[in-house]
Amino acid sequence: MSLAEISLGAAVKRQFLFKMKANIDVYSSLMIMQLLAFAISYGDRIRYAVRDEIFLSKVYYYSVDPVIGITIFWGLVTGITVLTKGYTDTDFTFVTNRLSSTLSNILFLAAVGLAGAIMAMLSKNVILLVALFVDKADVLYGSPMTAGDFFLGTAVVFLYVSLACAIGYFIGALVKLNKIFVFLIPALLIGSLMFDAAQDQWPLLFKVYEFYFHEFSLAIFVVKVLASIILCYLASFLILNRMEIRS
Amino acid sequence: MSFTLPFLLIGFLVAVWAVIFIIKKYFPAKATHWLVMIYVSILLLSVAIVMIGMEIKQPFKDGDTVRKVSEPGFQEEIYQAFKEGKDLEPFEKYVAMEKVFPLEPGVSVVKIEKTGKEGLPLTVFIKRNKENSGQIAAKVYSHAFQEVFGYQMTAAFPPPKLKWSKNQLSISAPKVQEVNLYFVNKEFPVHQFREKEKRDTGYTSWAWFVIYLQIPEHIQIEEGDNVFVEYL
Amino acid sequence: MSAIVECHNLTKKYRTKTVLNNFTATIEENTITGLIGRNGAGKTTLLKILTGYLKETSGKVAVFSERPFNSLKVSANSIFVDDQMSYPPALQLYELIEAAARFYPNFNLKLAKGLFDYFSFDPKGYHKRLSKGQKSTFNAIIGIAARCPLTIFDEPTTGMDEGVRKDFYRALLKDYLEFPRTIIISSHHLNEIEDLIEDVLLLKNGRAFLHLPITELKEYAIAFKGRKDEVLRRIGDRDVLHKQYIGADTMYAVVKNDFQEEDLEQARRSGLEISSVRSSDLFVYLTKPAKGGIDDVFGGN
Amino acid sequence: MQIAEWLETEILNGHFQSGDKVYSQYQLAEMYNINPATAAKGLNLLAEENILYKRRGLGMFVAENARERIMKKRKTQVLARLVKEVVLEARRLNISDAELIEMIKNAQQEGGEG
Repeated sequence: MSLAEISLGAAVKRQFLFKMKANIDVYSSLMIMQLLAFAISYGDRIRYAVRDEIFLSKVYYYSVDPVIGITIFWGLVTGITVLTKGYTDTDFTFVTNRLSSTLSNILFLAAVGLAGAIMAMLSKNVILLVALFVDKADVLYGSPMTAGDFFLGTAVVFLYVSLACAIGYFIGALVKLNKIFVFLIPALLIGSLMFDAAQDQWPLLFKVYEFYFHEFSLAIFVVKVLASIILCYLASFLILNRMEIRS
Repeated sequence: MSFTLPFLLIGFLVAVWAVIFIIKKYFPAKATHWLVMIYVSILLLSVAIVMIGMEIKQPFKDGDTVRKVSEPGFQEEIYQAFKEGKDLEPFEKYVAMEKVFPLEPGVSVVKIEKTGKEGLPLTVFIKRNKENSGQIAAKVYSHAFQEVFGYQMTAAFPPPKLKWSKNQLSISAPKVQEVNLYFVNKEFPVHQFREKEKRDTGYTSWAWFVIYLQIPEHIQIEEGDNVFVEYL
Repeated sequence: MSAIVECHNLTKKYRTKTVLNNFTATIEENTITGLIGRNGAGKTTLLKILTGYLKETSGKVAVFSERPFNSLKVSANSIFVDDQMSYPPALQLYELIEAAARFYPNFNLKLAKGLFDYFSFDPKGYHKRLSKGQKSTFNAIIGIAARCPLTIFDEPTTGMDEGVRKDFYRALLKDYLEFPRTIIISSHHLNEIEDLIEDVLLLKNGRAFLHLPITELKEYAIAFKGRKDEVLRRIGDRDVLHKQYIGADTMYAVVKNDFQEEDLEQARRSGLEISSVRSSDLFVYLTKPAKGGIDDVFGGN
Repeated sequence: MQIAEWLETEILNGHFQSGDKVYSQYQLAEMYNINPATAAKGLNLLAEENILYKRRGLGMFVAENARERIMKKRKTQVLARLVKEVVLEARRLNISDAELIEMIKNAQQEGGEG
């Protein structure tokens, strides 16, 4: 009987398509989180109510920044989730090895991350409709979203979400390596915050935050984020590649 | 992103997972397809509606223009001009109202009073005319200014109301104006790479009005409460 | 015939516990091998190593001449069916079959559909709502229809009722006749699979204790029954695989069958009953954990 | 070997005549729900005893005097063994030879009638 020869590319492609079909739940969690963020954003839309001798000004401020923030956070959670037992077991039911599994996971996370980024950017229009129909805004002040803005925004959100996915994936890999990381990672984060507070210095976590969020050059930003993503996935792969699949 | 955001997120997450857990129990997995489809179609529909039916204004793109108009000393300038008898021509654009009230024969005393206690204090400049024109000429200079998030938002500021009866000029200051302002800004990921658009979250507002009366010399003037009269 | 599976001194340790201990065996192409052994003998561990799910601690293991751990080739050409098989909860049963069909090039979708209908599965049903037996049946359908060059069933009939078991074994045999491949099927019920399999691989304490054709297993041992001293005289210093005392002086003993026909003839003449041993009983005798039997626990009484 | 016995019985019953092609190992496997290798062993057993013969590429055929061979085999092996057992049992029960022969004759008569 002749053996089936399967190329890595073909295996990755099949697995990717399988994952896209099988993990539809990822979208429902995205949707629910975005809706919640949207609700928060809507509830928070009245920023000021200023009253002086002449004006009683109510300032409505519409923003989907919370939706984008939540989408990034969802990326982190999804990255971790892909490596939880339920997901990896189904992963290895059919044809795969560690490399094809990791590559298809990366593709899958990229695909849903892109979907998440587009949805987050599109949700801006929904809040504009709320302004138009619910708040009866006659004139909206601010910067209209140009096509350029939309593509730039989607790309940047996508990069942020992908970074979050990669970090989540790395956390997932660490936890798979040893369950102790479930406690160790939060402990380290809180510990570093407390240490920095005790030392009276700007927290390391905020430096990390600034490293990405306060980078105003698009080119450098892209390089920083892509390098971080590659680093996370590579480290995860190296951890996972040596591990057994089902025990 | 504020410091409280991480805590909000954690709270969220717990809520979200609870909701997902409940939904998974009661809905077959395929409901997800429908929900996601509905969600996406709402998003796409909103794009269409916004593209067709919504206008977003950018009143002052250039931040400097806003700063110039909002010079707080400007109010003083018109005071100075009146006191020093300078040319009032540059201020003509702030004239909100011009009115003439005829004087009935035999009237020798005119009372100027402010009705109600609301609004700004009343500043009145009075110029005495030597010849008897038989009338009182009134001119109202008024201007208001509002700046929110770096945008000049000045709403129409109505002039005070002047009411003349027999020998009494009643002036009511304009009421407090209710203004709803709707803003939308670029998302932070876009904003991060569009340096030129500084985000301003400030709010400034001010308003003034001056009433300029020309009254013949032989008429005596009686000042009411809350009225500050300057004779030129 | 070429070897599909080759193990040489294969050892698997979990921390302090040695599950496979210098296991050596070769499985030929296009055979059905019954892997039998008591619970904990290391059957599942061995099978998981063969499909690349687990990593050997030492020794050599080759499937399709390749080390199975993390091998895409082995994964693409083998399938491991057990009751732990997990599927994405969002997919319906029929979608799962279709997904499997996309992964395995030899997958016989028509056969899968036929079996699916025969066992009256609801195509729109969900795997997690199936009963234990139904899950096993569903997994078995995938395992048969995948037609992988190396098909491995680990206790496939768990939870299946009698009728379904028979149907499953018959379906497996028929598809094997139509599409020969290498099949390893593990069980601790030898009688269930003895007709189906060609070879028996008996695993005991992590070693290949016996590896022979099932037909030889049936003649592997012989039982003597009769007066105790006579039985003991006949069996000589052979290892007694099983012994039992009946009444005051009657003994039943099972030993390895390396007797000459004349010896047996003499034994019969001296009043001993000689019988063959059912392979499933033999399996129990061969795999019992220590010397003696359950009776020895009650020995004091 | 069950398969061998079953085929022998088929030949004895006249189901297969000399020169007939018998079932292949795969047909037997399917009919009896057994592994084809096991079925092949049954066939080979009969071939070794010259009850069947192999024609390369065509399959197994019933040998010239298969019936006789089977009958002879059963007589010398099966029947002889059964008789030995009967004799042993009779000895245990202290039955005299004459009595035993009488019993066999009776059984034969009943069998013949029935």
